[in-house]
Amino acid sequence: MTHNILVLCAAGMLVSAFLMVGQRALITTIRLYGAQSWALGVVAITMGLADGRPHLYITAALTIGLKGIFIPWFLVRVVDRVGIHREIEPFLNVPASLLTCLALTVVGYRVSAGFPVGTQLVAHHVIGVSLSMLLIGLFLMVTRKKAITQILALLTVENAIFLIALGITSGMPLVVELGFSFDIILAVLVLGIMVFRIVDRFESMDVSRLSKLKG
Amino acid sequence: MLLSAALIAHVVAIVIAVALVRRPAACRIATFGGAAFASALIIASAVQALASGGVDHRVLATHAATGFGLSLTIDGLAAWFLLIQGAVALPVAIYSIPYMRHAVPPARTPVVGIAFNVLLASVTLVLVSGEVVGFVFAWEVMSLATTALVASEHEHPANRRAAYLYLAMSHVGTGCVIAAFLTLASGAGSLAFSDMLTGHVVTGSTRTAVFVLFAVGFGVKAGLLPVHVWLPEAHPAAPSSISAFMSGVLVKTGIYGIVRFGVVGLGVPDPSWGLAFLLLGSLTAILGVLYALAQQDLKRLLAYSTIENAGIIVIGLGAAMMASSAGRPDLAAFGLTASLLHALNHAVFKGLLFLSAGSVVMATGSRDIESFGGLLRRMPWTGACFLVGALAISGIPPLNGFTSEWLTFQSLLLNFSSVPGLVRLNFPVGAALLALTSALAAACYVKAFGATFLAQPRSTAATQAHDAPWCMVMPQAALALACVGLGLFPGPALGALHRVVGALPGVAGASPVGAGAFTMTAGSPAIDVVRPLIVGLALLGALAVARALTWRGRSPVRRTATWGCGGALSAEAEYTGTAFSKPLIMIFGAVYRPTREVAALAHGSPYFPHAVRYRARIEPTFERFLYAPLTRTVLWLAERMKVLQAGSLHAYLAYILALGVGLLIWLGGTR
Amino acid sequence: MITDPVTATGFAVLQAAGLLAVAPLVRTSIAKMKARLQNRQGPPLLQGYRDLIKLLRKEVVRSETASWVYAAGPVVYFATAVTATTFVPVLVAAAPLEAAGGILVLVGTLALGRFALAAAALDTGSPFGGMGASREMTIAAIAEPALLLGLFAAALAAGSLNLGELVRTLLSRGQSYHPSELLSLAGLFIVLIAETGRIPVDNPATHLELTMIHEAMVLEYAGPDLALVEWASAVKELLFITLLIDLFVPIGIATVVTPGSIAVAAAAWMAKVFVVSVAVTLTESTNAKLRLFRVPELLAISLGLGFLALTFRFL
Amino acid sequence: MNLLVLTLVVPLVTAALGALGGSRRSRDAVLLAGLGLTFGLSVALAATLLGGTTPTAFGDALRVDALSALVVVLCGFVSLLSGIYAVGYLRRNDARGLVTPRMRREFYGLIPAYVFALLFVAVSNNIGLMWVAVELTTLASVFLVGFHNRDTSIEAAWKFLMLGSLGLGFALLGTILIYASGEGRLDETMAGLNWTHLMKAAPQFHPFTLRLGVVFALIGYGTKAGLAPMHTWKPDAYREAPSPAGVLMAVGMLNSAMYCLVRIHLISRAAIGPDFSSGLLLALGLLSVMVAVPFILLQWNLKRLLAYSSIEHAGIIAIGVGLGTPAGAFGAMLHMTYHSFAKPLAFFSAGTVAQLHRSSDLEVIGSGVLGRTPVSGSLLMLAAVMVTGSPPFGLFFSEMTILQAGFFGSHATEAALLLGALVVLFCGFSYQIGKLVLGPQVADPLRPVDQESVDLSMVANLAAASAAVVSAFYLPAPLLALIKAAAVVVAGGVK
Repeated sequence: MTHNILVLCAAGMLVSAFLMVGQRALITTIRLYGAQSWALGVVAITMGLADGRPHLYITAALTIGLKGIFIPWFLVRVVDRVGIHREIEPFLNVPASLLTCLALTVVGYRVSAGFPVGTQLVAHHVIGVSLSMLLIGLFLMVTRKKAITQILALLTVENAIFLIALGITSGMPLVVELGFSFDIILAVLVLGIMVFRIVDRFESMDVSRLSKLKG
Repeated sequence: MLLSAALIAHVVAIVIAVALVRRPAACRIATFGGAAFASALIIASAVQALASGGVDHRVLATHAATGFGLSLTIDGLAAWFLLIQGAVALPVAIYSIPYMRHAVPPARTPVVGIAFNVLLASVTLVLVSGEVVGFVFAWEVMSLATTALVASEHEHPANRRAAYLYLAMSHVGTGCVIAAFLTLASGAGSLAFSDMLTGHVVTGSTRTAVFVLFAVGFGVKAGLLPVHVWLPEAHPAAPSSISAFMSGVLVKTGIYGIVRFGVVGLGVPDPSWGLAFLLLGSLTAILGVLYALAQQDLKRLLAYSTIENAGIIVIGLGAAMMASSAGRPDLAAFGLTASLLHALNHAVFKGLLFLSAGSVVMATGSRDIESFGGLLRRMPWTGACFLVGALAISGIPPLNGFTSEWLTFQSLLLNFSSVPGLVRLNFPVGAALLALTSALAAACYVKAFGATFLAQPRSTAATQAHDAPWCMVMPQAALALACVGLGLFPGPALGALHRVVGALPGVAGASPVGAGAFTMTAGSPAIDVVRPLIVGLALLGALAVARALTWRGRSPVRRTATWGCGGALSAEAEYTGTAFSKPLIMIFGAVYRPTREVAALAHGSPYFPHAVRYRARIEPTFERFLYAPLTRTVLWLAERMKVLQAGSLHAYLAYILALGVGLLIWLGGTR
Repeated sequence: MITDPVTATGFAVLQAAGLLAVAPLVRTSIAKMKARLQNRQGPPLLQGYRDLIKLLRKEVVRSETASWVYAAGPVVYFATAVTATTFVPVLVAAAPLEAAGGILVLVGTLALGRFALAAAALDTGSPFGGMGASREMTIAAIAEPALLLGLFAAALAAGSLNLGELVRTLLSRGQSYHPSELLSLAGLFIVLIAETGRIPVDNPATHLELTMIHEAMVLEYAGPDLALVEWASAVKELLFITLLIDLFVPIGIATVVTPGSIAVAAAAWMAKVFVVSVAVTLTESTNAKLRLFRVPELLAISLGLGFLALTFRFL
Repeated sequence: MNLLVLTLVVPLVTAALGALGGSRRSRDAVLLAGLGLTFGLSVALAATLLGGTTPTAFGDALRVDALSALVVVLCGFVSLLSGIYAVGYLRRNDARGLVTPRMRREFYGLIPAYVFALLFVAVSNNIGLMWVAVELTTLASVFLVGFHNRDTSIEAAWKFLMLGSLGLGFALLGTILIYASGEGRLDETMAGLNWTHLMKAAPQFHPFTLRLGVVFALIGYGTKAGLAPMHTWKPDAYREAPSPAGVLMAVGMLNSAMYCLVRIHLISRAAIGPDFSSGLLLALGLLSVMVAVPFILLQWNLKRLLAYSSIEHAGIIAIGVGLGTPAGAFGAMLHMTYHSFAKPLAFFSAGTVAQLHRSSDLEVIGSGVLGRTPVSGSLLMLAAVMVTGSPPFGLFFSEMTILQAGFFGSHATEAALLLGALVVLFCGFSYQIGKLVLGPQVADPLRPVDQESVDLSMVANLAAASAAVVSAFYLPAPLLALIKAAAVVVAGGVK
C-alpha cells in the first residue's frame, strides 16, 4: 500500500516535470509545480506513517505550505504584475526536449542502481525518479528563456533534491531542514525582486537578451 | 664577506635614493656612485675568490615562511663571472653619473637608479646562488629590473614594445629553466645545486629534455638563435650605459647558466649536444654579424654583434662538450677556457663600444649612423676609444679579441684529433666559419667606425658635437686599456681560468692552457704557440721604420681639398654606411632578402628630379616567419576560445549540466 | 726554432729587409712579362725602385678634411706587411719570429693592415675611397676563410699551425705528395690572386672608377704615403707567393745555416718565386676581369676546393 | 558571551545599524568601528585557538579549527580594508551625486551582512549550517552585484543568482548524499551533520553514495569558488560590483568556498582514500588555470581581468589541495594567505583608476595611466607584479612551493601544465597592465579624469600595498603557525 502510494507520487512528480517541459503557458507551469510540491508533501507524510518518523510531518507541512501554496501564489502574482503569460520559443523544440529528457531519465535510473539495496524498500524508484527530475529541471533551466520558467526549473531541482533526501535518508535533522526551507523562501523572494527589476528595465522577461557581458 | 658588503652597498644606495626621491641630481650621484662602489667590492671579492681558489659557501638568508634558502656559493666559475660583472659595472656606473642626466627625464632618475642597483644585486645573486629557488628568485628580479630600465622612456611605443618583448621572452625562458630545475631536483630529492648537479641525477631522454630546456631557457638571455629577437630591440631602447651592462653582463648570465647547468652540470654530455651547439653557435655567429652589418642604427648594430659573440662563445662550448663526450677532458677544459675568456673579452670591448656609442648619441641626439660622420675631430677621445674597441672585437692582434678567438680556433682544431670519422670535419669547417665571422665583423666595424667618426659630418647635429666630459671618457679609456692589456698579457687571465676550469666537474684535473706571463699554448701536444707581446713589439718596430720613411722633419704637410671629380666635394658625396655594406648585402642576399625603393622627387618634369629618395630594407626573417605566425596562432586560438564566455546564461548553465551528467555517467560505470 | 731574442731580432730585420728589397723587382717583372705577352715593351726591371724613390722624395699632400686616421693608414699597412714577413720561413726552415705565433697571427696581422687602410680610405670623404674600402673589405671577408681553410688543411696534416714547424715537418716527410694537396694548392692560388688584387679579381693597372678595388681605396694618396702603400702591397704579394712555396714545394730551403745552404736556398727560392709569378702573369693575361659580384663565386670555388682537400686528406 | 558568537554578532549588528540609517558620518563611523571590531575579534579567536583551546558554540555546530581560524582572520583583515576603502569610494561617488538613499542603505547594510555570512561559513562545523551560510553569502552579495542598477549590473546579478542557486542546489544534494552515505551510523540530531562527527564515522560510509555526494558538493561549492567550468558568473559580477564588494568576493568568498571544498575533500579522503576527490580537485583546478588564459590574453575590461586572475588563483589553490601531500597543502594555504594580501591591492588600485576615469573598460581608460594618476597607476603595476606570482612577492614563493610539491610528488605532469599556464598568464597579464599603465600621457578633453586625492580609499590602497609587500618577507610568527596548522588540517593530519 505505502509502496504503491510512494511510487505513484514519485511517478506523478516525474510526469509533472515532463509536462513542464512540454508546457508553454506560464500559469499552467506554475500550477504544475504546485502539484509537484503537493505530491512531495504526500511522499513525506506517507514515509512518516510508514516508518513512524513524526518529524517528517513537519517537513511535509513545510513543503506543502511553502512550495505547494506560498510560492505558486507568489509567482502567479509576479506573472500577473508583469503581465507576460506565455513562454516564447525555447532553444530546443518540444519533441527534441522530450527526447532529451527521456535520455536524462535513463541516466538517472542508471545511477540510482548504484545505491545500497534494501536500506529503503522504495529507494530505487524514488532515487531514480528524483535524479531524473533533477536533470530535467537543469535541462529546463538551460533551454527556457523566461525568467519565471527558469525559477520554476530551479525549484523543480530543489524538489528533486528533497525527494532524494526523503528517499535515502530517514529525513535530515530538523534544524537543518528548517534552515534549508528558510533559505529557499529568501531565495524565491530575491528571485522575484530580480524578476521585477529585469522586467521594468528590459520590458521583457526574456533572459536570453541578457547577453551584453561577453569575454 | 666583500660580496655581502657589496649587496649592502646596493641596499644603502636604494634607501638613499628613496630618501632623495625629490632631488634627481643628488639621487643620481647616490645611486650610481653606490653602484660603482659596490662593483669595486665585487671585483675585489672575485679576485680574492680566484686567488684563493677555494669554494666559499654560506647561507645568506632564508625565507621564513617557506624555508627556501638564499645561499651563496662562490666557486671559481661564479667568481669568474663576478669578475666580468664588476669589470663592466664599475665603468658603467661611473659613466652613468653624468650620462643619466641627459638620458632620462629628471623625475624618472630615482626609478632608473634604483632599478640599476636592483639589477646589479640580482645579477650577483644569480651568479652565486647555491639552490634553485634563490636562483630563480634572483633571475626573475633581474628580468624585472632590466624591463624597468628598458622601459625607462616608455613614452615611445618602440621602447614599450621592446620592454614587453624582453619581459615575455625572458619569462618563457624562466619557465623552461624552472621546469628543468624541478625535474632535476625531484630526481635528486633536493633543491641544492650541490646535490642536483652531480651528473647522474637523471638519465636517458629525460636528461636530454632537461638539457634542451636549459639551452632554450638560458639561450633566451644569451641571445642564441632563434630566441635572440628581444636583444636588438631592447638594447637600443635602454639608455646606452644600461645597454653596455646588458650586453656585457646580462647576456653572460645566460652563458653562465648554460655552462654551469647544461655543459658541466648533467654529467658527460651526449655527443649530439655538442654537435648541436657547434652548429647553433656557428649559425648564431654568422647570422648575428650579417645582421649587424646591415644596420644603420649604431646601437642595433652593436646589439646584433653581441649575438654574434654569443655564438662564438657557444662554438667553444660545443667543442668542449664534444671533447668530453669523446673522453678528452683536457680538450674539454680547453674549449671551456676559450669560451669563458671570450665572455670576459666581449664584456670588456662591447661595454666600451656601447659607452662610446652612448657618448655619440648624447652628442648628436641620434642613433642613425648616416647622420654622423667626422666625429673623430669633434670627439677625439671617444673616437679613439671606439677605434680600440672596434679593432678588438674584429679579432685583430695584439688586442684581446684575438686572444680568445685564437683559443676558440685552437679548441676546434685540436678536437680534430679527438673524434674519428666524418664528424671531425665539422671542426675545420667550423673554424673556417669562425674566420668568416671575424672577417665580416672587421668589415662591420670598419663601417661603424668610418661612417661615424671619419670624413665630414652629414648633419648639423654632428657638426656641433662635442666630446663627453672626462667622467664619461675615463671609463671608456679604462676599458680600452683593458682591451690592450688583456691582449698583450693574456697570462694572468688564463692562469685564473686554468684554476676555474680545472675545478669544474668532468674536466677536473685537466691542465688546459700552459700560460706564461704572455704566452698562450694550446693542449698537449701543442699545435700552436702565441706570444702577443712579440707581435706587438714587432709591429712597433715596423711602425717606427714606416714613420721614418715618411718623416719630413719640420716641413709642414700640404693640405688640399679632396678631389671631387672637378666639383666641390660635400658631405653628401660621401660613401654612407648603407652604401658600404651594400655589396655584402647583395652577396648574402639569400639571408637578407633585401628590398629597395627608389623615388625620384621632381617639381615639374619627372626627368629633372630635385631629390632622389632611396630606401633599402632587409627581411626580418625570424620576426616575420617564426614569431609573427606564433603570435597570430596563439591569439587566434584565444579568440576561438572566447565563445566559452559569450554572455549566454543558458550556455553557462549547460556547462554545469554537462559536467554533472558526465560525472554521473562516469560514476554509474564505477560502482 | 730560434729562442734567443737577439738572434731572432737580427734575423727578422734581415729577412724583412731582404723581402722589402726584392718585392718591387717581383712586381715589376710580372708587369714586364705581362707586357711582353701583349707585345709591349713593358717597364725596365728597376722601374719599381725608381717609382718608390721618386714618391718618397715628394712632399706630403693630404686631404684637408681627413683626420689622423688618414695619415696612419699607410704607415700601419706598411708596418703590418713588414711584420708579417717575419712570421714566414723564406730561405731557412724557420721563421724569424715564429715564436710569436703561426698562421692565425699572420692572417690577423694582415687583417690589421687592411682595417687601417680601409678606415683611412673612408676618411677622405671622397666616394672612391669609400667604394674601394667597401669592396676591399667585402672580398677580404670571403677570401679570409678560404685562405684559412687551405692553411688548416696543410696544418692539420703537419700537426702544427706554426709555419716554421710546418715547413720542417714537410721536409722531414720528404716529397710524398698527397693528391689532395693539388686541390688546396689550386684553392690557395685563387686566394693569392684575390689578396694581391690581380685580374680576374682586381686590376692593379686600372684607374677607371667602376673597376677599381684596391686602387680606388688608395686613390687619394700621394708622395711618401703612396710609396708606403705600393711597397707594402708588393711585399704582401711576395709574402703570399712565398707562403704558397713553403706549403707545397719547400724543397731546397736551408735546414742548417751555412753560406752554401743559404745560397742554394736563395737560388731555389728565386726560381720558385719566378715560376709562381709566371703563373700569376699567365692568369692575368688569359682572363678577363670579373664583375665584382662574380668574385664571390670564384672565392666560393676556392673554399670548396679547400673543403674537398680536407675530405680527401682525412677520409 | 561566547567569543565565537560575538565575532558573528558584531558584523550582523553593524549591518542592522547601517541599514537603519543615520547621518553619513555616523554610518561611516559605525561601518569602520564594526569591521575593525570584527577584525579584532577574529584575531582574538585565532589567538585562543593557538592558545590551545578550540572555540566552539551551539554544541560543536560552530567550531574553529586552524583552517577556520586562518580563513576567519584573512576575512576579517580584508573586510576591514575594504570597509576603509568603501568609505572613501562612496564619498567620491557622493561628490558626483551618484548615490541614491537606496544605494546607501544597501551599501552600509549589505557589506557587513556579507562579511557576517562569510565568517559564518568559515566557523560552521556542521556541513548543513555551512550550506545555509553559503546560501546567505549569495543572497547578501546579489544586490551588491546589482548595486549600480545599470542594465549590465542587473544582467550580472541575474546570472550570479541563477548560477549561484543552482550551485547551491548541487551543494545541498551533495550534503544530503554524504549524510545518507553514513545512513544508520549517524545520529539523526543536528550533530549528525557535524564535520568532526562525519570524519569519525567516515570509514564506514557507503562508497558509491559518498562519491555521488562528493561530486555534487564539489560542483556546488566549486561554483561559489569560481572553479571552471562553473566560473562563468565571476567576470560579470566582478565588473559590476563596486570595488569594495568586489574585494570581499574575490578574497572572502574565494577563501570561504575553498574552506567548504576542503571540508568535503577531507571527508571523502577519510572515507574512500585521497585519490577520488584529489583527482577531481586537480582536474577542476587545472581547468580553471587554463580557462583563464585566453580571457586574460584578450580582455577589454580591467575588473574582468582581475576576475580571471582570481579564477586562476582559485585553480592554483585547488591544485595545491588536490596534490594531497603536506607540502601541497602548505603551499595551498600559503597561496590563499598571500592571495588575500595581494588581491585587495589589485582591486583597490584598479578600482581607483576606474573610478577616476569613470569606467573600467581598458579602451575608455586608455594608455598612460601612470602619467594621469601616478599613485594608483604605480600601485596597479605593483599589484600586477604580485598577482602574476613574480618575485620578490609572496605568491612567487607559494607558487614555487606548489610546483615543487607537484614535481616531487607523483604529479609532475600536472605541475608542468600548471607551470606552462602560469607563464602564459604572466605574459598576458603583464601585457594588459603594461599597455594600460605605460605610455604617453594623453589628455582627452572629452574624457575628463579626476585628480587623485589623499582620502580613505588611498589610505586603504597604501595599507594594502604595505601589507602585501611586508608579508612577502615577514609573516608574523602566529600567522605562520596558523598557516602551518591549517596545512596540517588540509593534509588530513587532524581527524
